[in-house]
Amino acid sequence: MRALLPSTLLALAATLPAQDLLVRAKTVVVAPDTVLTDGRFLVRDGKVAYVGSDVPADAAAKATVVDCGDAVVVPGFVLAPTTLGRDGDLAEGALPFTPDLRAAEAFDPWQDELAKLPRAGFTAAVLAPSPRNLAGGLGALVKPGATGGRVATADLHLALSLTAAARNPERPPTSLMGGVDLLRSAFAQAKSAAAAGPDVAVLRDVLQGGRKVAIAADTLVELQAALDLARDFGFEPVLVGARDADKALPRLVAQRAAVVLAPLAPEMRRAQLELPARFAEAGVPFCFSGNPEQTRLSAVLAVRHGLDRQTAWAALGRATATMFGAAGQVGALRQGCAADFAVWSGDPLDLGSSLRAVYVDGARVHGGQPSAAAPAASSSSTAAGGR
Amino acid sequence: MHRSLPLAAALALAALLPAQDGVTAYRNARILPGGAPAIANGTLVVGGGKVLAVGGADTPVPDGATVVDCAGKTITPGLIDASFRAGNTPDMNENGAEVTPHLRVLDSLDPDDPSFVRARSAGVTTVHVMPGSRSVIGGLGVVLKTHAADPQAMVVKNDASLRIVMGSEPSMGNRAIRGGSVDSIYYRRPTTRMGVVWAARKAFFDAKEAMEQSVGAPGAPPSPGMEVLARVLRGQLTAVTTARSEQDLRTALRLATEFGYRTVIDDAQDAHMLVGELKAAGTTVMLGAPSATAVAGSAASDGADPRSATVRLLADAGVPFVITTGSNLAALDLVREAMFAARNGLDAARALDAVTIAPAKLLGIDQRTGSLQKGKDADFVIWSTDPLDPAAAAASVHIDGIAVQVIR
Amino acid sequence: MNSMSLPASLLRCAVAAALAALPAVAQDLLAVKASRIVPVSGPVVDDGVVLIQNGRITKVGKQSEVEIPWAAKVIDATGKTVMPTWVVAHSQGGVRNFNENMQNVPWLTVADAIDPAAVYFEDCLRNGVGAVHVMPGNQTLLAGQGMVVRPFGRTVEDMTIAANTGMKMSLASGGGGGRLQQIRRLRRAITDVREYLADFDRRKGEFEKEQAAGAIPADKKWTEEIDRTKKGAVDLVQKKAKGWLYVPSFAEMDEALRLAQDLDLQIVLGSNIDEAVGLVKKLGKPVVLDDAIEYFETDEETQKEKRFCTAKLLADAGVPFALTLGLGGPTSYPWWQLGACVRNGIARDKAIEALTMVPAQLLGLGDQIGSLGEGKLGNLQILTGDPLQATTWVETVVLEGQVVYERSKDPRLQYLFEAEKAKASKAAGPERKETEKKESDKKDGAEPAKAEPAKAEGGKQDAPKSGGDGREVR
Amino acid sequence: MRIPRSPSLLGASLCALGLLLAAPAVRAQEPPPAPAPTPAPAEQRPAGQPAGQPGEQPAADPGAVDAPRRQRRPGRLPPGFAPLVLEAGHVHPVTGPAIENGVVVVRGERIVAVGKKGEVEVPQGAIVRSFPTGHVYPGLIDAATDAYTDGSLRSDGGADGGTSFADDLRKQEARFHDLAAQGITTAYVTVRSPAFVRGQGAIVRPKKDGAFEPWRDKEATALQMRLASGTLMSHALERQQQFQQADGLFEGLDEYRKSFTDHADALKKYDKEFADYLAFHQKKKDGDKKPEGDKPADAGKPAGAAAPAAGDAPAGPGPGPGGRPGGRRGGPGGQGGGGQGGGGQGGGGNEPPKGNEPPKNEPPKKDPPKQLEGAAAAAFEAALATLLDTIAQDPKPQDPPKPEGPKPDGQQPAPAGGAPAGEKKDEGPKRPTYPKPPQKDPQRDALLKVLDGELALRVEAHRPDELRAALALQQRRSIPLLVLEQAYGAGALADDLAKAGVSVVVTECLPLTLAPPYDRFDVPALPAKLAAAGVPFAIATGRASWSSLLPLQAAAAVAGGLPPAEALRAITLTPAEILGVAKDTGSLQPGKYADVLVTDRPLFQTDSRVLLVLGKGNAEYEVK
Repeated sequence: MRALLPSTLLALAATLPAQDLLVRAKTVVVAPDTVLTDGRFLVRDGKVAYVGSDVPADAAAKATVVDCGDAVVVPGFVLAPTTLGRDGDLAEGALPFTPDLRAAEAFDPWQDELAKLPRAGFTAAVLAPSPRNLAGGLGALVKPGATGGRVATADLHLALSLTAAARNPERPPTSLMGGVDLLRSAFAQAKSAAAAGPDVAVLRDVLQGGRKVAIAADTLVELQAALDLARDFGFEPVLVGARDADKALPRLVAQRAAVVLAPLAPEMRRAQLELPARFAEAGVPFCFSGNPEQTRLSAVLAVRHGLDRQTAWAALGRATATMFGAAGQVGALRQGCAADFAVWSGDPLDLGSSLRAVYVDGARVHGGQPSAAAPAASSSSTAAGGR
Repeated sequence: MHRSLPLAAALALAALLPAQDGVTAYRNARILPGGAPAIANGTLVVGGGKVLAVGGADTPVPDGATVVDCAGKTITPGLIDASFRAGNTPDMNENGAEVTPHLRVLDSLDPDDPSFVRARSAGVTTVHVMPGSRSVIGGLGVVLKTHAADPQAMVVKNDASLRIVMGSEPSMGNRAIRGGSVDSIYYRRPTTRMGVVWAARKAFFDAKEAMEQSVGAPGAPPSPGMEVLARVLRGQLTAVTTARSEQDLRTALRLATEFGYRTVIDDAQDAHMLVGELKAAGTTVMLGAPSATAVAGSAASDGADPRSATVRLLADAGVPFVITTGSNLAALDLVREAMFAARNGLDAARALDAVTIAPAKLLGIDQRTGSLQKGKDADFVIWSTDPLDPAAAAASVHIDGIAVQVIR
Repeated sequence: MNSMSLPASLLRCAVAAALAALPAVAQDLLAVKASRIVPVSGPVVDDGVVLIQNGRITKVGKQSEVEIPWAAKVIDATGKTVMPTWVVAHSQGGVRNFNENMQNVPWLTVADAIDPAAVYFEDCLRNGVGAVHVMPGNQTLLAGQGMVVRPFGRTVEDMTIAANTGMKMSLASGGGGGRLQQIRRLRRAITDVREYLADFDRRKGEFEKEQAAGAIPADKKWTEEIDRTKKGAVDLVQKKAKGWLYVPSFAEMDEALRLAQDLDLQIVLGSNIDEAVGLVKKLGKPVVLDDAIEYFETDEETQKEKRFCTAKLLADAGVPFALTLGLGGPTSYPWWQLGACVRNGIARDKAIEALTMVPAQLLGLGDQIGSLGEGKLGNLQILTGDPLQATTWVETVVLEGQVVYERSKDPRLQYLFEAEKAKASKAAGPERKETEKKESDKKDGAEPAKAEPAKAEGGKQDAPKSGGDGREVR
Repeated sequence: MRIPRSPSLLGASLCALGLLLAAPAVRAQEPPPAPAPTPAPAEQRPAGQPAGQPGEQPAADPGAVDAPRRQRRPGRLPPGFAPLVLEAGHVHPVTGPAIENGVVVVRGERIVAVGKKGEVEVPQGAIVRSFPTGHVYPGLIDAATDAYTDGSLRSDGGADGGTSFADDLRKQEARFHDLAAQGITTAYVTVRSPAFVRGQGAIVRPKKDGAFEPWRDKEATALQMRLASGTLMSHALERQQQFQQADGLFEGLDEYRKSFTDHADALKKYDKEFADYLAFHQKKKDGDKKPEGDKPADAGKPAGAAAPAAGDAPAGPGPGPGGRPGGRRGGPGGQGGGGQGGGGQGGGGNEPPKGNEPPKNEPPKKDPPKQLEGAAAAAFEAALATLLDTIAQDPKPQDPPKPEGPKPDGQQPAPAGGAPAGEKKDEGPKRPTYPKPPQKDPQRDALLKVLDGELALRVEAHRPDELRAALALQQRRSIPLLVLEQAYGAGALADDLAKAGVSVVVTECLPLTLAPPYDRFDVPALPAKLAAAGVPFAIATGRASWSSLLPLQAAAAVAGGLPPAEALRAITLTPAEILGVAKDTGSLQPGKYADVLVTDRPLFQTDSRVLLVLGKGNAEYEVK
């Protein structure tokens, strides 16, 4: 077992007076819809202080310069709800309905799946209870770091599940109708003033719109049950998985639902591979999910089947953050956001681009000096593979 | 950046206007309106998803109506299957407990299930689906059309019935753990046929007690299950009891008389042995698909000789009955079951009524569908020849006036 | 489970022996008059008559034109239809377990497995089937010989119409392993036989040469025989016997075509062959269809359901085909199979031919059975109405001039027609007492007699007694 | 399994009686073209013709239109087939640098000229297709795919060297089997079944709408073997056993080949001796003719007629009594229905059966039972009597003997025949015995072809120790052509591979961590290491469902450090060399087949779309 550093040491490191960073690159993607060429931004105390032209000249002079040459700087990707490989810890076995459990309490700052995030360009992840429970509990936003991970925001959203995984033959409910009935009666109870208790408080918070709800649902009948629940109790659901979402598109649009798409694979039906493009047209907010590599490959496959690059970038970070109420912190390099960014040799949506460096809260967690002589591959982008 | 579409426009997109509101007239077809004599050279006028007029060749056709010539064809009302098994998903059975009267099978129903498509192609426009037969009291059934633009609009009547299952099926696979606590999750109670009847009787007894109690002092809020059972006891909801063998049939009738609730017998395979009792009790009998399995009277199917004649015996004795596809997944062809009934002696008109107007009356939806009458839904099927002819194919099937896709 | 308490075959032997003792009528002469005769090989004859002498049809014609000999026994089927009995081209009916677990057993024959008392044959008569080609199962590589039997007779010899109709082979992977393994096993088996044959001929040739040269005395004859266990396979390879190859799906059709180049093959097609109709057409021979001729298929991409009818596919491609009947369920009713064909767009008479003349020709019995033609066997069935209607019942079945089945005497269908009989007896009046006497042993409830389950206590009544005088032993 | 969901209701018990129809779920759209001819190679390749050595430049001068190997019959071009000219912003011939707005001239099946727009003369009357911003590449080549196969082949653990995948290739329904639409013009079909020696792969040319045609004279091109055990680490003993199993395959191959040549010689010797033997007796017979009568000394009664035992085949009667009295049913294997069992010498004197005797095998015209003149009862009694005594007489129905090897001993049958009488007296040449032909084993034939270099040996080996075992096998058995598949751990021993002249087929080259136990291998970085060491390698999909990702896999290799030109070569020319078809395809060179792929953007970009695919000059795919 790794020697567990006391968390106090962690806090200590953060308070040292950090040097300002000035990051310069040929292309800076501040947000999917604003791209600066030969852009730059200033990082102070782990946050983005100034972007582009409004970087003050004196601060720029004092700051240490991170020159990425002709690389592409993109905001760090945000991984959609995941158990980060710790399914056992995040699925309460005996009780099906535990809305008040907190995933943050099962977070291990040193687990290696967290350390692997930066290798694929991810700088944050939504840690969520496993979909093996009808009501798993509350998710959290976690971030990797040079000296172990940390919980950025606890109690982010409530995770419910109507998928087949939630129907465990060993305990009620074993059928979908049983599960729907249990959820409805729990929400109905929360609505009536009489009930009390921590789980009722969580549900009441959702009913009042104070917390986002993510419902895992795959088949058409599960999607409909989730949408009915959201409609009857008045909240905008985030549907996780949604394999058959292409059959329920009109209702998704009507109820302004957001979708966390299951990982795409080349052998899927054409209708499922072209779904992201249809979501983009219909204005349904969506993001990709899976492990970091599957998420990036899903974006690549979606672009290969007609999705525009801008929406694909958003689906890798910006949309995820917005869906789970962390838009202000991660997913973009706007003023006030965390200084989480990655330096790629080319557009990350082309598999030919390699990852040079990843910064979390202004500190480099992966890769060598971005400005060092780039390996031969990226410079001689001859016509064959280059842009 | 979630581009919010104006809600109204989105809804319009979702509603997908169902019927082209034009009027259509189907002329010189042989019409079997259901529950009424056949019309040799009839006309059916349909508009706005409703039947506007049914009659002989002289019925007035509104001008501007598109006229369809159905010479040589037969038009019947859309067939109704009172005991339809939509898909075989495990979600139809809640194994968590053996008495779950409040669960709705609608929540587990996949509108895209291939059995709906297959039923449509066989001319079935409305079906009654019930929860599975693994629990003693499975839950609430639903009546729905086999197609609608939006899956939500398929439902014709929610909470249409309460499913009770007699016999040994609910007790199969259950085991009592020695010393285990009674309500542990690994212990499911009925392990014998007696246990099944006891569970049903106990549920009704508790419901009856709760009803009497709640009339007096304001006791604990009744559990949703009790409310459903109370509605059955008050006669507001019909129970459908699946009872196949003779002893199950007698138990079902006895339970109904004991607690005084109205019941319908589903899949009554041995009904020919209790024609008298059924007539006396006045219960309606839903017959499954005995015909498809047995070659008439061959000993190969365990001497099931009399079963093929059950339909005619019930008809002659005046017991109300309905023909369904029942628990037989492969027999999704309702009109074939009527054909076998006709083969075994039932006259053609009553065979056709047993799959159209009779189930409609049984399910209480005969004001909307079940026969071709003015004002009713335009659910009808155009057959290539007489539907009881084995060579008949459903040329086109119409639900609420829309011609639905039929598998070619 | 068979509800008969006494072993059926023992009982039947005793009764038949008694019958055989009756004096035989000198001339075996039968005339069947009916309002509608459908000979299948010719146009429909209204108010016609069929003359059968010594088991052979001598005349089919209008009652007005044909003079019925005085000595003939006459069956008056006015108001009814007369047709040839159905011919089932390939079936495993009447054989209990028809798949040998060894894969390469060419020396077996179904003759040793057919149970004359099987209920399957009883149902055949009830459905108007006159000839069944019984073959081993579809899961064995080289499964043995098949034979054509009539569904009536005490012993297999009595029932035989044509023994040894050929070797049953199958490409369905019964022996485990994938499709390629089964293909290689079949090729291996056939090459082994060819090598054996080549070696046998070589040795025989050398024996003759030695004899010519005087090394072997002239009077010594070559006595070695083809090995009995390989005889069936050798006949197959030498094209002396026909091979019946079961092709489970379109994927095995290529191999079937390759085999058909050097063997005299008759293909028995499984279902889902919609992709291989072109290959079947290239075969250029009639094909026997499985009993399930309609099947559904989901298009992976569009998730849409598609329905196929194998008979229609072959009819469109112009490939003559023979229908077969299943062992249970609706496909075991001829009127359902014919209705299914007509429903999918096949002409009525083409469908009827697919259950009569085409299978007869396939079995090489085109001149014996399959239609009511002069010189053919006197096999006919009398139906209460149109053969393609569900409400039509088989009234009587005549095989080789002998009435072998009458519905009125069928013990299993009594309850179905009791009401009719009661009505008829009501109308007939005088016999009422006699039927009432029979009624008395039933429970005397006020309402019409409940149909007691026709428990077959006291042993199954004899197989439907033949109307005419006893059949003499062949 | 197909569920016969037709209205036919299956009684569950009857269905279990073996009426289940096994049918693969995946079906083809329309009947595939004429199946490949029986595996016997249609035309023998002239012995001298060297198999396509990997890495060797096409020997024939590219300019010569008629490649030496195949004589082009005059007038082969369909009449009125005008030459085609492709103009594009970028042309990538692979064998040279990219040409800005280049031109490719195609006549019939072959490329005639490639060059810059102005410099190449365009034949008049040519059809010109121009793609100003397009990129023209040679047709892609997938060195390992399981396209056109279905589940039955992939799960077949019982396959062996003799199985040829070409026998079971069929047009599949799934859209990703349409390789032509992804720009793939040549593909090698192999299957990763659990068998140890999986069979012989097939080279195919994908055609329009998922159809394909085999590569004419190269149906089988490699023998597939599996050395991968799929476990993280394995015990040394286990690795030893695996190597011995692979090595054992090549054991005894020479004796096997020799046994055939020996048999051929023995056969010639036997024929000569037999001829002398006959000549000797013929001479003796002519000599004896004058003084004696023709009856030979031996007084033995002619064996044939009487001795039933001798005449009966050694194999003994089939089950059930041989000759059945009067029985209509032929005994097992008995010829002809209704009549006599066995070859005429049935038991006891049985009079010809009553009723007509149908000619053998030709279905009988059975006459109905003629009315016996005598009383029916008498006939019945007679039949019953004979039936009873036959049963009594017949001892016990024996089981059919286990079918012994096909070749009964070459000797004369049962000794009763006895050696020819004349021989004892005269010391003439003894009768030679026929040499027993050896048993043909398709797997060993394939292994011999591997040793002769006709077939490459393709080994699936993942871990470094498995790869070293493959190298050791090559050294020990001097296998000329060795190709390693899915060689995730090849980076560590790239130099040894280069020295041994082995080629590698890299699959799963995507930024996706492999499933354990291979998650520690970084596949996208492998091509760069192989290129650095000079090992010829091809990037392939490995499975049909990834056929649309072939260019992206090459792009992932670029991200792993491989120069883009090398990455393009890894999906065009190198696989052609590995498959031995580099003379005809793999690059845009005059003389090669016109296999061309045109895309709207650079190939390695994610959203590059296939605009046009030419296979041997005709359009196999065109964007709608």
